Amino acid sequence: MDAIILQVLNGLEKGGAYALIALGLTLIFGTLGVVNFAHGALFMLGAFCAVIMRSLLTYEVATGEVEATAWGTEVAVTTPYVTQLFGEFGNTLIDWAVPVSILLTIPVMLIVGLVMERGLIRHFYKRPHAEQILVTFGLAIVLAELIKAQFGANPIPVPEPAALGGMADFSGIFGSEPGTITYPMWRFVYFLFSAFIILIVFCFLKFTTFGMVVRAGMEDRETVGLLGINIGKRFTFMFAISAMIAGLAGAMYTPIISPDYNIGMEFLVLSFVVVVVGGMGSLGGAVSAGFLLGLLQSFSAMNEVKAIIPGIDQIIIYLVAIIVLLVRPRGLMGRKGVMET
Amino acid sequence: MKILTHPTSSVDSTMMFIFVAAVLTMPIWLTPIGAAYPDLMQRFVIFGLFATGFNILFGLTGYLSFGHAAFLGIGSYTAVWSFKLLGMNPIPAAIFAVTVSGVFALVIGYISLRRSGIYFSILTLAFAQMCYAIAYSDLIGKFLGINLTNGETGLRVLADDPRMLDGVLTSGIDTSALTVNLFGLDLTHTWVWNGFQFNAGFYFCAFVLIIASYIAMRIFRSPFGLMLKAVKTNQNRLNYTGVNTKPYTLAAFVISGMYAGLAGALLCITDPLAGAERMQWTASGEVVLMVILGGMGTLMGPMLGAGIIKFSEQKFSTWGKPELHEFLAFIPDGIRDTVVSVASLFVGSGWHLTLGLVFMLIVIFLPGGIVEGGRRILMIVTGSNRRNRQIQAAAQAAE
Amino acid sequence: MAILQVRNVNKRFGGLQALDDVNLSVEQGTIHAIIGPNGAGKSTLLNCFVGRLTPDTGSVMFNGKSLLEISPHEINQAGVSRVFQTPEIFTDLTILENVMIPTFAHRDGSFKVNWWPRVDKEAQTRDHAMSVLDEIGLADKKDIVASALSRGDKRRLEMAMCLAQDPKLLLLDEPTAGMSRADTNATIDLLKRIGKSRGITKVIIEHDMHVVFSLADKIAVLAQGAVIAEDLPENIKTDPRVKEAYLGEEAVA
Amino acid sequence: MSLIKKNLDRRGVLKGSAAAGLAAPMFFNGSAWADGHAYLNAPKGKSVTLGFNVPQTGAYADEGADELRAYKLAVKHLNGEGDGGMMNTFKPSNLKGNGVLGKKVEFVTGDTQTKSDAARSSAKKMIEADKAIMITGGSSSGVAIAVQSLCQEAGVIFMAGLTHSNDTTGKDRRANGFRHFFNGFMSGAALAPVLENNYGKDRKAYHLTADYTWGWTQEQSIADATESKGWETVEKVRTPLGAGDFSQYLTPVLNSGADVLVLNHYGKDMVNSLTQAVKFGMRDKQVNGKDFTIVVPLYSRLMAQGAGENVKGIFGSTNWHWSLTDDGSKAFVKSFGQEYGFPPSQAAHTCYVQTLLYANAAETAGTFNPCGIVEALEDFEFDGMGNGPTLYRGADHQCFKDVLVVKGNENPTSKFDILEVVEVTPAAQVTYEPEHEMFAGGELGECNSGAA
Repeated sequence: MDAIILQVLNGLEKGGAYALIALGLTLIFGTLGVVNFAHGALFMLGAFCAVIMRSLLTYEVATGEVEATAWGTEVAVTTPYVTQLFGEFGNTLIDWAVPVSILLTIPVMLIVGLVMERGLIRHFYKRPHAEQILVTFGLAIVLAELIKAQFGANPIPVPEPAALGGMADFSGIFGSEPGTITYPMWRFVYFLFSAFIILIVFCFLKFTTFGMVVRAGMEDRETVGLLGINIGKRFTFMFAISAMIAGLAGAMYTPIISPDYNIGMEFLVLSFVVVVVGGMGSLGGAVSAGFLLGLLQSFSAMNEVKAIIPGIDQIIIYLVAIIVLLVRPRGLMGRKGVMET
Repeated sequence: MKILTHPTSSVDSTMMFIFVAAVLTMPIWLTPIGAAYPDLMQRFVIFGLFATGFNILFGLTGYLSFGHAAFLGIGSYTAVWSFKLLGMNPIPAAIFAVTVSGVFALVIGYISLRRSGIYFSILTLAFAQMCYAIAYSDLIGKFLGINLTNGETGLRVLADDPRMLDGVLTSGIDTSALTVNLFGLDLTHTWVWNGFQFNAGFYFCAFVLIIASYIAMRIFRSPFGLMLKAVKTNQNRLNYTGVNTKPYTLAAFVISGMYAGLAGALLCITDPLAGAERMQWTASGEVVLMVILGGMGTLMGPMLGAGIIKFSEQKFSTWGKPELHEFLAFIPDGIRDTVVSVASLFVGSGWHLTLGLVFMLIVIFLPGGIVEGGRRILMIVTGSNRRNRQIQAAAQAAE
Repeated sequence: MAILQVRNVNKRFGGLQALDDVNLSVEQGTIHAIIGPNGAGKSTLLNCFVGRLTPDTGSVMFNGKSLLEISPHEINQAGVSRVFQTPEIFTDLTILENVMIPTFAHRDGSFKVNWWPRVDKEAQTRDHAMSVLDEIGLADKKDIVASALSRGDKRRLEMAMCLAQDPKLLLLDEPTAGMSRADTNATIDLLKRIGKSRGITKVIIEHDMHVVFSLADKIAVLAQGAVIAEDLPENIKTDPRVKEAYLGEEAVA
Repeated sequence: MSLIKKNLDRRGVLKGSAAAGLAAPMFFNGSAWADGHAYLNAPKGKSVTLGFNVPQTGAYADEGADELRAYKLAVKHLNGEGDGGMMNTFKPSNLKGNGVLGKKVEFVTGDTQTKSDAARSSAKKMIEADKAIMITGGSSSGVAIAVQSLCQEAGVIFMAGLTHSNDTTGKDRRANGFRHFFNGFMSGAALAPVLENNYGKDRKAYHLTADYTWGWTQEQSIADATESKGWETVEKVRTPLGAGDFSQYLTPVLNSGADVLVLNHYGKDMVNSLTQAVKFGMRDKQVNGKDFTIVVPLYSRLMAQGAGENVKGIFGSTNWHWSLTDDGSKAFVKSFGQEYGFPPSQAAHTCYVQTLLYANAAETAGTFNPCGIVEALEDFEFDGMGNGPTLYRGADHQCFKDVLVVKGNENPTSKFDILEVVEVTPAAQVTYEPEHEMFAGGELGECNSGAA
């Protein structure tokens, strides 16, 4: 029983990441009708915002002493500049680097989204999907390679804050004796964080006029345009928001998987499967599909399940996508007729 | 310029003749640009075949399959299994590869074609990734208890494989060497004639490509091809003109799947190892780029696109700082180092950056592809562009 | 003999009774118009003929064969061609190709992997297509890509594509919608001309009374999904129920 | 302590050798091949070209870059430039520092992309277009096996780079292929005693294994070695290569009753699975009354940086480490440090040594002919290359030398010394018979000089 609860927690944490990415992707595809293969790269850029924030905070300053090394070149002994500047608060700042990096991620990702939409995506609204896929696929490779040129190919560890690190004991909640159901605190924090972001996005779309226009845009772009609403400006802002969502998902995920230049590509195919399973252009669908696939992926990795069908954990995602696309093409919560040809 | 859009049969046969001559003399005219070694030429021809096949589906019917590399992989695995069981002869390997990939294309196509547009692309992408995962960790092999794809190391012919027909067909020839031979003619053999390398494996692939291109040309110019073009422009009208579009698109999908299987087989005929990486979705993306770079829906475009992509891939990945210093020798020493250090970002270990940029630049600036670009330049040069516009203007005025 | 028989066709969408016990019969070789105010159910009825909609009850028999529950290409192979409200043609292909495709479809059936012969060597098909284009008056523009045509020419091309298949029944969904007066008259003459020479039965769904009364041999009037009158044009003019349905003088002018 | 392993049951008549019918004598007086037998890519003119096939893109790009640095350093030393590095300490050496056989050493590079078919294609290019006489490099066993069989068919020598799978010199061994790097069996044999005295006899091990050739053989080697010490293997679970998030594979470990987690992962997989395992609190858990421990059989110091301080106190094994104090290692570390400003990785070390060994074999045999090289390298004993006395065993072309058991450094002073050597297991303890059942099923076959 504990194993199942643990896998549920795993599924929720994974689902949180998938839901956030799919949410951003559906917003773009729902409103702009653009198939953005560079969405995974936005997740990676967010992750590297956290890496940059951490390296900024841990910027080392020479303390005057010099230390010889076995391989002959002198290396100066250093301490982080921040601690020199703020003393103890500096160390806590370093410890809380990942949550602090949100302050860097939001502006950076908004700008990235803006530049990407104005610079490139805008010219591709009317172009066929094949060309949209290829140009954004090229962009994803370019972004990944630039990061690799700057940060190298190895994963870069970004530790989570000590207070939110370590293991949380969930045994009490599930009524079994303490110590049996323990789960990394940060992964649960990540799930809460993603739920919080999803909530904000839904409230934003539900209760603000801007959100209403966007939702109308998702229903029928032409008519909204005909109503004299400058849909262009809205689209740019929508793209920036979805870039920010993906970036935040990436930044907070760094303690879970040490980011490297290829992390964007790994999430790319998956994010499209989640969007399609959820139903193109449906926000609720993307979120529920994200959590569904996260849970399925976790359960399929249980040894009992793998005993029945070996290797099911490696193809479960694609199997679900194929079954959903055939049985219920508009996805879990997509609207009838949307992209149902 | 009707000649370019609707060439008559005589124009076609001259084009075909030029194409055959160009392919057969590749070892000669490729030497100046340093691409005349067997491995690269084989890749030009094999990926040209793969792109030509893919173009029949994507170029004619407009259906974008993002998983065609799966059939390439299936063709490779079938070919190596044919080597292992029947012997190192390429003919049965090619035939089995085409049939097996055709069957897979039929099943995957039948299911995927129930949807269209981006749904169809994602469906084929999901199928291909599933095939890749199954091949990469040999899931079916584990299930059946045999070493079906040999996982990440790749499937190879081993000394103790049965190879039943080997002794029979090539009597008297030492069959212990695990190299592919066409009834005794060892395909890895290269004749060198004053500096040009004429490789037997390359000419086998070239021969297959020429036949396949001729078939593709016939398809393009036939009523069947016309129906495929009609599917692309207006499926609804075509249905109401009494044509059942489902079997046509499925036929195009299966034919392009078989071309991909054949290309996969040729990959193994020239190098008997079937690796799972060739089925990755990035390989499917590359073939789409080849067709778009060359010219979607044109006959020779995909071949051109394949050549350019494979050439730049090979060249960029092997250049390093020394080569850059050579090329940029004309820049004065002072700034050459900085230029070289920047340029080295794009070559050697950074060649993927160039590949990504090439992806973007082609789609942004040359969506019609090279052949389309060439056609437009030819039109401007011959001034016929003006005549065409006059006819259209006249038609407009009559409204 | 009635070539097309519609018997007690009903269709209900939730609360709305779109088609209310519709009965029609169209004589061989005649031009039968279906008119009625907006929302009378004309398009719903047409959709039943072309396989896009299956009525709750009733039958639609064409030449003894039911048009229900079969796919569009089977309907066409049965001899029913259709002209859309906005002309549906193969915009990327040339005019000649646009007409050769229906000719091939008529000859080879709904599917044939006919990959070896060359299109430009198919003399018999090309001549047939050219003769239809001559009749329609587009022969001189045979090599122009269809997207470059004017709206009138596009309509004529669509007509040519239908004629190329020698259909027994031609369904026209508001053929003159959005056309200038000159084009409308040209279309009327065209319909009259091909009507006599080929004896094709035609069912026209139309708003424009000028078109209806200059073409139709028989008129059926639809209101709220029910056929309120089916008679010769002159009787329809004076029929009180039609006037009441239309509540307007213009209908009876 | 020399390890002379007389191996008189040579593989019968060397094809086309002058001394027809006689097994070539063991001592060398210039190989029978020196008299100008034709062979593929025989270097004409004043230079000889070597092919360096390393991963420049993909997950192992940084390790590939380190290998390339070592290769360039080796070429510099062979051509007599630089401080000579390990050429000064390598004995017995015929290297003179004037290139090889008087020809200046040049090289071409290729990108394996850590994919078997891309690696073969770039190797074929170097053989066909650049006329490389030898191919070397690589960071994964799948690539090594694929390129080794290609070099065998093409007729050039393959000096393996970093490949730890038993199969490379086991069931997939080839006459033209040589491996200096140690393998899974040696890791198991070296680690088992150390694990036993540190963690005791009755432990329950849970294996998480990367699903490819290295993973399978590594899992089997460690399982057999630990079972011989009384450990019980609870579960062997296969994880997809490059999985990224391992949480769904780690939670079953928590309540499986196991008290040791063996991570048969390498490179990025090792970084992710180890970091996540530590974050699942497995380091400070008590099971069956014992502290839960983690073992990473094969360490890569270069990649371990990605795991940060999660490696602290975790046992593993490596082929070489820059902190060794023998004069060979010190010379190499100084030479590499001066050239590039940081210490070399074990991948760099094995590639550097392989290049020198190849060059020395050519000098000994008096020719670049692959069959001459094979003959010169088989049963070649040497020292001063950072691993102590080493034997290049002729029966399976595998080097037998001391193996290092390492542990995550409790307080590293820089990102270079995250590992510390805790024990040097003597070669005798890790040596196995050529036909050992974990290496059976392969046979070298005949050397191929590509002369056909």
